[in-house]
Amino acid sequence: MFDKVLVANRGEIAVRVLRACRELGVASVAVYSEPEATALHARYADEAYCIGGGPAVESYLSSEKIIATAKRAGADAIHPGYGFLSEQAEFAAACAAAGITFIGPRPESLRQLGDKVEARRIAEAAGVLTVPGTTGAVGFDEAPAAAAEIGYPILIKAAAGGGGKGIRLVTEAATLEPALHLAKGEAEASFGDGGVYLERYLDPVRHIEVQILADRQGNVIHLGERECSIQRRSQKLVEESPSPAVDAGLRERLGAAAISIARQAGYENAGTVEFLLDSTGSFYFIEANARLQVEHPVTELVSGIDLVQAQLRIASGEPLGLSQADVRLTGWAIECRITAEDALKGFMPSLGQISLVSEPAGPGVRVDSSLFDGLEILPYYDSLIAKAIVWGRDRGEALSRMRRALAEYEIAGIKTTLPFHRELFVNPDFLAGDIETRFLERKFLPGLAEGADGNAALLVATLLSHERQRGGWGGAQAAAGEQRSGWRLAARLGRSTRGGPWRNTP
Amino acid sequence: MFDKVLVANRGEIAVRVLRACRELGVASVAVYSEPEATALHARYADEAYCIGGGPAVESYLSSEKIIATAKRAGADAIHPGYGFLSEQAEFAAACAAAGITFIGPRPESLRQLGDKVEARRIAEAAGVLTVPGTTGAVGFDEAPAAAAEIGYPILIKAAAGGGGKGIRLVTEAATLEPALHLAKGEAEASFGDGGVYLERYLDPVRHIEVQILADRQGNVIHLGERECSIQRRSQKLVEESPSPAVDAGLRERLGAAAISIARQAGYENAGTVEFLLDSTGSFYFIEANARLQVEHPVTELVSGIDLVQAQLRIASGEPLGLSQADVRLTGWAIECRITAEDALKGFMPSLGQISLVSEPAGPGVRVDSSLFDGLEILPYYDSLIAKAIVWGRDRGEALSRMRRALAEYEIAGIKTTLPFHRELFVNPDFLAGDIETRFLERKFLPGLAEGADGNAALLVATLLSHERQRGGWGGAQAAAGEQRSGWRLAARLGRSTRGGPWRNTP
Amino acid sequence: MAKYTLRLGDRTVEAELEETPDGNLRVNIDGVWQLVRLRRLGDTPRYVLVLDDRVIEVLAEAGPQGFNIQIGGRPYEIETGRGRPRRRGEELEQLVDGEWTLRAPLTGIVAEVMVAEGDAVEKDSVLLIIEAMKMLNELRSAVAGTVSALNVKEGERAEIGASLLRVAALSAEPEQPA
Amino acid sequence: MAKYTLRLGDRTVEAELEETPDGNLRVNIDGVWQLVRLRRLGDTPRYVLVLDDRVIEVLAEAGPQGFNIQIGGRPYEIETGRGRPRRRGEELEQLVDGEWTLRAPLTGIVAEVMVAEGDAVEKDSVLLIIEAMKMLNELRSAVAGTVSALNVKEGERAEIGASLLRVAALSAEPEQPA
Repeated sequence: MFDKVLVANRGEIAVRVLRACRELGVASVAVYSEPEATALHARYADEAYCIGGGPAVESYLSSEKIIATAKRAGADAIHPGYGFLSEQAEFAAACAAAGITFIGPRPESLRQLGDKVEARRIAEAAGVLTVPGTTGAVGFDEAPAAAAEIGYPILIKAAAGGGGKGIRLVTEAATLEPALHLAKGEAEASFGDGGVYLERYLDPVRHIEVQILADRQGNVIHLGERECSIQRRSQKLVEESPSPAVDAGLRERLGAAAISIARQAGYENAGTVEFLLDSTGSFYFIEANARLQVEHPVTELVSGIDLVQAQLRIASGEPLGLSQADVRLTGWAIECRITAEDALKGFMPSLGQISLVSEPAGPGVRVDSSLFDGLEILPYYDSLIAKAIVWGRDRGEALSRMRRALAEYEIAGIKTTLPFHRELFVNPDFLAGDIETRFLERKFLPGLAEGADGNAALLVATLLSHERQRGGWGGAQAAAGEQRSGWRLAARLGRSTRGGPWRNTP
Repeated sequence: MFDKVLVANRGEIAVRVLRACRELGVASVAVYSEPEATALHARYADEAYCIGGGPAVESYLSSEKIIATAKRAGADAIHPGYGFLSEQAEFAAACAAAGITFIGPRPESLRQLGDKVEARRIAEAAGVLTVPGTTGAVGFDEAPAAAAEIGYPILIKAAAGGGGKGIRLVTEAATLEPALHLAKGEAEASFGDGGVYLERYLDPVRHIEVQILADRQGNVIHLGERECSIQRRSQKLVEESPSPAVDAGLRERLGAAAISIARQAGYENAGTVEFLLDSTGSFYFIEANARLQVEHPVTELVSGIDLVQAQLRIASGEPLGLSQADVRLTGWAIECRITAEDALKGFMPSLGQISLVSEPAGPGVRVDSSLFDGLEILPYYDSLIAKAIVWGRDRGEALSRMRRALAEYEIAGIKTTLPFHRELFVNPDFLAGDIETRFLERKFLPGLAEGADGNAALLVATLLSHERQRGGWGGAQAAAGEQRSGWRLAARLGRSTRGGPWRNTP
Repeated sequence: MAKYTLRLGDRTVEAELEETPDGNLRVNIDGVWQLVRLRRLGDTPRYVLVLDDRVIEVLAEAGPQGFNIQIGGRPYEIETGRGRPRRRGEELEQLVDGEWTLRAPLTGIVAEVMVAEGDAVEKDSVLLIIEAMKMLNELRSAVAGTVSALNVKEGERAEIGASLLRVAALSAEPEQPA
Repeated sequence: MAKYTLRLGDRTVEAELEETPDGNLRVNIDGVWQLVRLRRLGDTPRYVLVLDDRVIEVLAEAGPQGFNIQIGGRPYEIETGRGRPRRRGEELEQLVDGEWTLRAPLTGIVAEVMVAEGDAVEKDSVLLIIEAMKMLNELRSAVAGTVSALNVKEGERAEIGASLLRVAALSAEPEQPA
């Protein structure tokens, strides 16, 4: 095992990896950007170094600064988390050149699987069906013809992508060019690479992915599937394992396909193979994610295997120590991604200071987050701020646990997607498992019924008005936040009662 | 299933039961004492009623008030939690007389098992060995002769007892009377019944208990054992499941013994059968706890069964729906009881306001608590304020998770047993599983090594002194708590730097 | 006795509050008097409202026009000012001297500026793109007219509410947003 | 430059603090100057100390003699007064005019009073029992002497630090507690 690991990430995933380091007794090093000096991941690590400005290109995407920090701190390995540098072959190669172990696949695997076109070739060589699409990245010139050949509707996807970033659905030729423009921009912003490719848009389908673990000794196992069909604009919002649509036989076929792709790619470490599953039970390879996934906890809860610890063990050369027959999947797990977006206002990003956070706990509930009272949500980074994950003996128990956990989750100071999740978990189609990737836009109309506690809110406002009048502003009984951030709240209140020219680009 | 359940308890266990109600979709009613109007359990329930003053006899022990409240709210069942009224046969009978289901065993079972002497007779009838002791409650007059006949050392135990309350070890005849005095006083305070009995003190032994579930249809299963040997003055501090000392064969024998006692008693609902296990593998029945245990979560984590939900299902007449063969115990779970006691000052009770609490989370960690910022710890109730529980694939993983969870757990404003637990989880004997009921006093010397962060603390104090001088007291930059509770902190600081005539009675 | 005018959505309420002889407070809303206790927990925005048969947890923060309240995960924005109820969106949508101002609806980085001063713009045409949390967000014009002022450059950070640019409108009133 | 005298356990430190030309703060403890930043998080007692190679979370609350600090779960009680360092336990143990005062070491309910005014007591004999959290706690005499005042009755609540009773001592000095 390593002596000291640098975690080249931030937010909840940096904390997740640091927790694994601490459990393994491995010393840890955090890096942080200037505005994140008080972040939980910086406090959690044994050492922490500021590596640059807020924008990720100045800090979390700076491979030079991160490797220099690892050398300064004497770290013998780097865990990249997800996003940022996690799938950059050049970074993995630079780590190796600096004598530092990159905790992930070999650079060659990253290069092959990171090129989504090459990845499809590997899948085909492994005997797995793929979705029809372009054989390489396309520019503005070639795109119209390529799209016509594949046939609309098509998807534009970032060649270097993942996580739903840089993906756009185009239903007709007329909207291809503007969509290409935005997709390339997002791909550039997210991955530092604006290359995109086109793919047939299958519909209706479920997004099903298989978690694999592969060691250096050539052992490859799978840990079952994850159902990730609850998506908004190709961003996953809810994931579960197992999938309501997968039985034991299909699970075996999916697992075998994922393992054969991993073997074909000479893959090492934890990875995910993504498929589209149609209603006939046929599945098509779409891409392989050569890193830890956001949604890895649902697999951890049903398999009992700590995937981050497994990553560290594999990267340090240890064999897996368990065969496919040792894998026992038990019960049902579900994850909700909580993001700093106002679910009641078109998922508009919501920045500001978290004045209070109180997270769910108790039986069957796990929270992976990096939230704390006083945290400032910054514009530079992904909007994911926390994950609520539950386990139950069956899907029904897991669903009721999640409903309970969502009711317990309290965040004040910013708007989040919690109201969306609370509504989703009472939707009959969702509860029945009757979902596909466009479920949200087709069957689920978010919108908040009027709250039943209006009278209680008016009572509270009366008492607070009275206290304010008697005690003056800022007294011990004044409403929280009056002194500290009145102006900022003012701005936000102003915003939240307006309509306007604003909308999220499709 | 019930429509509405009243939870006749407070603190973490009331919240635990309310969570189960919410997951089952059952409406819930809380009761609270006057100083607990802002308590989490009162806020968590759908309805909440104030039933009397702070002392438990005026509120949580008032069977009349609780039954009247259940009637007023239209509750069709009462869950008693643990402690308070949970094992009082008269209360269970009064519920039945009022047409309300008591979620627990039948009154006759409570009466039989609550009388520890009668319980031993049942165990003997079931063919299980018992610890030698008096055949009934003893008074000051009979005690010396009875103790002499059993042979010192002896234990004085509350006949109505449980939870380590009212238990005293007496090693010689000279200290019998004062110990009897204190034990009877505590028994009276805890259970409203000062009756005590005497028992041979076996040494060295492990405290091993077996969780059982029994339905109205006569199905009885066990969910494996819990190791509860980490005790201080007969109060359990740490529990785990399985026990490092129990193999599959012994587990089967323990389980069979527990089931046969439950059958002999015509037992229904969740219960625990406690044994002492000696180094030869022989075990002796000590008592049966006819209620949910504090440490039930470790069994939940290894069995996957929600014991509180199971209690509600059984009490509403549903059959268990699983046989012994369906029970699959997986991995290892450990619980630490966090109490409001100053572990560094002889476990002296620590009252006051919690100014900040931040609880551990992430993989494999569960917290059952009712803590929140601003909670006032009151003198009227048990000192248990929270439970940290972890699950791991094996004992090693569980231990490292607990070490990590304890490091994450932050409580400011009062003193707790967290420092004790942090030290215990690096003790080699404990880590090796080499424990018995007197391990703490024999092998573990609590005491805190000097912290390594003295310089950092001095830097902080310098900066805070500077801010205070510049900004005056109470400015935005002043240290937390200066205005609000300076006088109270003053008192506590004064106390925590003193020695004195104080000591906890043995 | 004190009186307070409160607005929640379309509902306007005159609340009366008075102290009872035994020192408690009671509040009259819509003709119903209720004994109420409100306690703040520590230094947090969390309050507890104690009623006869229920204890309600409340998150409450002050705003310029009143209080921002959450109960059971639902928001209740209550205005306590004494003036006439504002029409929603009024301040930000209205034209001032025939000019419409585009304000940043969120804090972010100006990723792209599509127009220059003097450019003619149609209603609903894209003026700027702001990047926040890796998402590109298009800001569109609420009016047709001419860009009369441009206050930001690409790469700059724009704070929520900041004036980004102004458009001299062709028509006197913008249409209501959807 | 500002100077502060701090005491942590047996250690007394003269800390110097000054602003650097670029507006940061540096602190000199034991001859070592260090650039430091301290930030409070929200309205909580949680602070973050940012050093060059480490970010340290600190829980800090004010006390009458300084600050009560927790780092990594360990307590550091720092006195910031300017007077001579106090001997531990001094205030509570000393005799005043030959009388020793028993103060409540915790808040609880007086469960039993074993003595009456005028009773002779031995050193270490039990005077009172206080019940808190269902545990009975014996309070013993630090001196031999006569009970000169009894301020509580059974069933009463005793606040921490409250004077419970006084004993007129036979000897002039109590022994040091264990």
